[in-house]
Amino acid sequence: MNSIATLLALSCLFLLGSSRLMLAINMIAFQGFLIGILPLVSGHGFSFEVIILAATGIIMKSIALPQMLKKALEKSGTKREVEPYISFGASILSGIILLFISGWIASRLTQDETIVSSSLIAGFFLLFTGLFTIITRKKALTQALGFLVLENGVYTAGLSLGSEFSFMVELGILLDVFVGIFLMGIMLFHIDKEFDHIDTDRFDALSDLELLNGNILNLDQDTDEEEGAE
Amino acid sequence: MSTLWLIILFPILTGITTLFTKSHKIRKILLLICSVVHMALTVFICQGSITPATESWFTTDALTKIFLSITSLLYFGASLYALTYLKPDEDGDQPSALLDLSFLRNKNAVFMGCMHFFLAAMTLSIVSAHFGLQWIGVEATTLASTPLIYHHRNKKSLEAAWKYLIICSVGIALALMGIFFLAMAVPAQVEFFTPRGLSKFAGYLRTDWLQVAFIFVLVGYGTKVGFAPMHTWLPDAHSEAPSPASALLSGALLNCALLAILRVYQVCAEIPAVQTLASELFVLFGLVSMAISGIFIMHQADYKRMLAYSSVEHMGVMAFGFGLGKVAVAAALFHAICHSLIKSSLFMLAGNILSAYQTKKVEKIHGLLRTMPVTSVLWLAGFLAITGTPPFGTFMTEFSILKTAVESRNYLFGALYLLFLVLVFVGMLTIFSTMALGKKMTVNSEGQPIDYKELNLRKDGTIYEHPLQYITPIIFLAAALYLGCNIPEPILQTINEASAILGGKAL
Amino acid sequence: MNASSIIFIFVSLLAGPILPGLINKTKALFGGRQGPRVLQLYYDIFKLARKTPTYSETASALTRIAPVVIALSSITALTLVPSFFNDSVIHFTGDIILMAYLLGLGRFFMVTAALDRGSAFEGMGASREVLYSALAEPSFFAGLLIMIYETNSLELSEIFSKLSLNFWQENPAILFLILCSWFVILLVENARIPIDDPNTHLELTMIHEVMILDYSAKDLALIEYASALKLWIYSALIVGMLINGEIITNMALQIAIFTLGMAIVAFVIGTIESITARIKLVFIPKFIVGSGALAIIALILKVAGN
Amino acid sequence: MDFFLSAIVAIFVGGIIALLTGKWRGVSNFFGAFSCFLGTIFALKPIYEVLIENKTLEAITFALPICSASVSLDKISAFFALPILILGFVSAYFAAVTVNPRNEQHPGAYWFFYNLLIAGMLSLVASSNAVLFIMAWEIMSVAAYFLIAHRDEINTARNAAWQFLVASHIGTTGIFFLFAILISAAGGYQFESFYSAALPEGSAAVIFFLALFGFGVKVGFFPLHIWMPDSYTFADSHVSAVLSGAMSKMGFYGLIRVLTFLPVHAETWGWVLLFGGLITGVYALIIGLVKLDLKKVISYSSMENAGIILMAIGTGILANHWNQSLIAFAAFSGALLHIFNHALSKGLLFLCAGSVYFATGTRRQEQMGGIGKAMPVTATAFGIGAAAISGLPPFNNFVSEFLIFMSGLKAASLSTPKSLLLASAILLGLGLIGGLAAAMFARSFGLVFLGSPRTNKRLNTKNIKTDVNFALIILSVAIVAASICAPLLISPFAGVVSEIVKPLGITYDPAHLATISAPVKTISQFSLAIILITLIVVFIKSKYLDKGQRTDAPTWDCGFLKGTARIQYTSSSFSEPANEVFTSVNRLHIRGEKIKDLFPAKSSFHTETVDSAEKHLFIPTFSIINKFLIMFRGFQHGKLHLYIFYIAVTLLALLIWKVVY
Repeated sequence: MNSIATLLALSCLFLLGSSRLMLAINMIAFQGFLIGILPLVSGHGFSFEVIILAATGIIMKSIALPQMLKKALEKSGTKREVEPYISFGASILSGIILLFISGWIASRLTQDETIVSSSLIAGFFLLFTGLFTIITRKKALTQALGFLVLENGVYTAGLSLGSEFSFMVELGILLDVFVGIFLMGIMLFHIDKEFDHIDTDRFDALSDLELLNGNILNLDQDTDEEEGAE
Repeated sequence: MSTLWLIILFPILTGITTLFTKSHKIRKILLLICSVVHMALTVFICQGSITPATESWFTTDALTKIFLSITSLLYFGASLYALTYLKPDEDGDQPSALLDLSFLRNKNAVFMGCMHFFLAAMTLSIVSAHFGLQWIGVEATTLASTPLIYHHRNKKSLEAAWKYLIICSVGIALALMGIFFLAMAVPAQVEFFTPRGLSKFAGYLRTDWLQVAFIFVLVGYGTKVGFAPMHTWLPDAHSEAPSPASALLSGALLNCALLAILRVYQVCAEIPAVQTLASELFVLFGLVSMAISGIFIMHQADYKRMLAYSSVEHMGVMAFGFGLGKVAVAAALFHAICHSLIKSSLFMLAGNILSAYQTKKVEKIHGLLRTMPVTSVLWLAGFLAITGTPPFGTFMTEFSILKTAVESRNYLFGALYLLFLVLVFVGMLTIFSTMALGKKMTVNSEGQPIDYKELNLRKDGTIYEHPLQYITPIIFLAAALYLGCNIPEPILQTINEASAILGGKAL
Repeated sequence: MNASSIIFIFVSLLAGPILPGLINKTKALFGGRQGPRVLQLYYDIFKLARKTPTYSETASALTRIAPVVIALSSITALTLVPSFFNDSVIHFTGDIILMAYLLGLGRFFMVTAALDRGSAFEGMGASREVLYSALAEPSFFAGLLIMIYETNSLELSEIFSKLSLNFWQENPAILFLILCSWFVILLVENARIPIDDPNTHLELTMIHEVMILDYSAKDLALIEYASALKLWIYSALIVGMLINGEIITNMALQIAIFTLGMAIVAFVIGTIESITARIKLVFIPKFIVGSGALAIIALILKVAGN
Repeated sequence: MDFFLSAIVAIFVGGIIALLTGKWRGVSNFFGAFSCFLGTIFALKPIYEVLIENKTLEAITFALPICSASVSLDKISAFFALPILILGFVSAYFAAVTVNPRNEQHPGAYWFFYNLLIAGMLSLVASSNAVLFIMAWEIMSVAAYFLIAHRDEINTARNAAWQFLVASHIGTTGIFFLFAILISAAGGYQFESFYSAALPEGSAAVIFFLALFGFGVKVGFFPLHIWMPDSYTFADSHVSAVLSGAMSKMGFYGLIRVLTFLPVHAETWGWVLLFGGLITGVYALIIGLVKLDLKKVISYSSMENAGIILMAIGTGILANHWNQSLIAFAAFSGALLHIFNHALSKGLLFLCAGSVYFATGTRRQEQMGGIGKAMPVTATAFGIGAAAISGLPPFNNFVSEFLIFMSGLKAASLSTPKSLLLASAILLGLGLIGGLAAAMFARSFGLVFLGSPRTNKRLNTKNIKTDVNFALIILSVAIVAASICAPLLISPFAGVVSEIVKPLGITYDPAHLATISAPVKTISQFSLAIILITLIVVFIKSKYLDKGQRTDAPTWDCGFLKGTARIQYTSSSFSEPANEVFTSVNRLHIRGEKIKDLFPAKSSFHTETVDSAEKHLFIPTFSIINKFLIMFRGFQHGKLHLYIFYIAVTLLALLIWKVVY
């Protein structure tokens, strides 16, 4: 349990530190695997449903999605994340800070619990890492990855809180996430096709920086000049 | 398996069929059939003749009835409108490398198919009582509506769709976190993970977890509702999506997400400590949203974005109402109805203008009264309605929300509320009057003289408007007007029940 | 409505045109000249009244109506003036307001009639006249306020009868100030030096005279008569303000004193006209406002007094 | 009450019929105007019953979404309905014979909004329920907006309409708020419940000042008036007549109505109203005196009269506070009478301006002159209106101003310093206002109708619409009647006054009515006498005395022969001395080039004055607000990363703010 949490945290730090996208995808796949086996080791027993869930989770998160993302990566022909808003070294540092923050929050939340579950910390950390990645990285692909990490975080936290829903719902959630990432993948292709780059920092055609021409509050007017009409 | 599944599954089936039909005509027919059937089922539900077998998954309480009927009605209107809006196009887009499926070639097929899925998803999120199920529904709406936004398949729509997808997914992931926390807050003996199921054990719920849960859910689903500052996807998506889609997005989708928050609030309302927190947050987000929307509606250069921001504002108004509690809750629910009717018709009218003038820039359009008589008159009427001018329903709701604010001695909040309303009014007045009034327009967006032939101009110098283009707005606006003068008894009862569920007073 | 008031009306209507004569005599005296006869204005009026009027070609019906209204306004205003220290013919609460506005009516017609001929000059006079009288109005009321404040009565005649001499003796400063301001008003309203020169010959500097440039014969007669009456009314007010009728019961005596008072007023006006030159047009508003300021100072003194 | 409601319905329905029959202009005009006439007839009966026969009509109640509203007609409502009906009908006639809609658009919409405006105002005065009141108020404003925007192809007209609606909406927020306070205090929406409302501490003052703000916008309380001149100027004349004659009166109605809800009136309110009104009146005249646009002049004059009325109301409040019932009575009846009279004369003036416009196609006084000869009826009507509105006997406004003067005089006789302050404010203020108003209208009347035409091309006798004269004659006759029958008017208005002060627990001594109507009788006798004598003498004079060898000659031009019309005094030169005096308030903007060297080239000279409240108060403030708003626009910059960042920050902030601490 704790070991998995640690591994998750480490993978996140890796993710933050590495500029190579392929490595990042592999990390995600690894995370997917870890999270897949998390319910098995979390001591809820080995019911049939749990196994099914774990299997689907592993298949989706550590095989199908990474494969698709790799395809997209190859097609776009980009290898590495070029200058993110926060450099990789700084990212690792802030990753550690985030780790502390998540630890703090988790402890505060569970202060009246008997134990501070390490996987809750991991969950928070994944969540924050995901957000951090989306915020600081420029490639659309990385943002998809970030979202995946975030999802993993949520999932981990959910598991650690031991709040499992019925089989159907869990499956549905997994499916939704899958379709979501899948859509992102498809759109990555489209983005690549339309813009022949996947840098979302150049996505700023839609903004409200332009104003409506003419003085909105037009009080001043030379009314003596212009004739009104009857 | 209750009959309720039907109302969710039917659209999915029709949707799949749509995807694989080649002829545009049949797709149109399917769209109509789907919406009519959905309406019929909705009517049954509202009558109470369809009820969930167990309360573990689904519910058909007053809240569901309100929001379901809004959605169904809007969907019907939107599909009517879509019939004329979508011109049959031969060339689909190029096959994408990954999924080379034939239907993807055809924009319209994808669009209409996704409309069905969108409806299904919204319906799921409305009728589901189980929090997890509802989350699935809300997430599904995002997935189903992204292709709608991307319909035009150009750079801008792609950008809008991408932003929409990322932002909303992130938000909803947070909401899922919130729901996990909610699950953490409930004691073991709870049988149904539904609002009513939890309310039964109000005494045993754990305050601190509930608070965290509510914050996460509010921020998460709030992203989808369009509370500032998480609203940023909203103007992009609404302005880039084709008008029937934008009508549904702002008229129905936002309500679904709002309902998702309300469901959690329904639980929180049971516990005073959490209830105060929730109210504070509602008021906070409400006022911030109104302020932001006011700022951006003023000087807004793009009339579809202006409408989008106005949706943000009205969501803010509702949140403010829920936060104030008492009568304001009922008022806010009533406001949701009126807003959906008006806003969707405004989007449709904006669609008419857009398709006639081929520009979304306000300053490029004037003298509509002289070129598009029907549309422009409705456009002005819609302006009056959306800014809460009597005798439209919005006036009643906004006024009673103000009244509640003053009653509970929140003079400052009341003043701010009015201030922001004025801000919005001034901005909108400027835009609407610029467009509707003035001399007849002679040059188009590029500055060349308009070739009125391609706008199939009539002899009297007016642009031809297809009845289907304005029949829905007429009906919706008339409805909003009527609701302002008199609320029919059943609707009033439903609203009052719903507000009772949320711990509010009767209107 | 008692005997004395009836007599007063007749006397005023008859004796109105004497005052300008007296003023001119005084000025001639100062100038060491023979000067015109005291009754000169009567001769003029009779002479004019016999002639047929000549109208400007641009003139409209207003030109013909205006003189009648102007004369009428003065005459009706006259009925509200306290007859020698007794009640006026018609007196009621706030009659002074009606009097002021009746004169205002006359002015309105005078001005519009001046604009009626489309002349290059008459508008000039009109524009000055309206402004100066508008500025004079407040100071007139300010003076009035003090007396009302003192006497607690709202009828002109009553006010004057209640104003006991010893009130003036007690606070001479107030007396002086009010006297000054009202006298300035008299000068302004009746177009005397230093505000306006009744017998200047340069249209550009005229105020009153320029407005009646195009009047002739009967109309001119009416206007001259009306303005004479106006002068009479204002002088009568000042006299009535100063001298208290209560102490003099004998009517003959009253008439005598009143006549004397009027003569003195005329003499003072004449003196002022002879010893001062007319001030620059630009300064006239300041002059008038200054007189108003005097009245307001008096008001403040009065309030501070009690 | 049924009659009154049916009047409203008739007018509204007439508007709709006019809208539907808009294709056929004659039909539409007929229905529009006739329904107004019908409505007037219907509504007069209940008004007569309430005002004269002192009946109380039973209220009619119907349901609204959030409450059940009721309409009723008490004396105040009935009184304020009078100007609406009179002007509504007369202007409708005027419109019917003149409305010349844009060729692209049928007159239907025009009539619809006109009738909506009238119906809205009628339901406003009739509504005895807060929600209904606000609804009627908003409907009125919106209808007025569309009427002003009728000439939307003209930029200035559009701007004027924009200004109007923005101003009125900003004002309405005040009304929203004050009614919200009243409702929450009273726990009911009906006006009756407000009388017994237990107001929280200090909220009475809040309510009053909100009312002053909200309704002050409508009446043109300085400096909330800036929308007013433009709107009145660029609306069609009969619309301006209704706006200024009836709609601005609704502001007073609201103010008085709200005053009745407040149990005690603080002394400060009285002072605020008094001096606010004084400033309003004087300011309006100073600006109006130099305006070159005929309708602008008239618009500013309605601001001035608003000032007078506010002064009167303030006096009433102060006097009530001092328990000087007679003064209060005089002041209030003066205010009401002035509201009525001003409606008549202002309507007349605007209609005259309209008919002048048809003839000349301009509103600029500089280009008019000598119109009176071509349009004698209009000239006479304008003359009467001008004399009346500047408060000169023998016309009606003098009577009302006299009553206000009288309250001032009476206050002076109280001989306390405060009362003296009040008295001097009224006497000096009204004196100045009266004088300046006379100057302003003498100028307009003289320069527009008298003299000889300044430009030969402007006046086009073909365009003179003689059939509008009927409307002008009606109003002129009404003015003369109102001035001669003033005593008859006072007694019903006195009833209204007592209704106003009833909630204060004050009942006026019936003797007061006699006290104030005695001088009014004398004055009306004076008026009658003056009018009759003038007519007789003029008749005799022109018939017999002016006979004989007449040798008419050109105007005396100082020996300068062949003086053209161009040498006439112009409106700007007429107002020059006044401008000199008040130059600190209205600075003259002079454009044009100096004449140089011996043979100067063609040079132009143009002077204009802007409303300094607009120039120095509103434009700066609004541009500051603009800048402030624009500051925030960077928020929506289009960068996805930062959008997500907002979400993250919000989440963290809330977590840390609410939960962790």
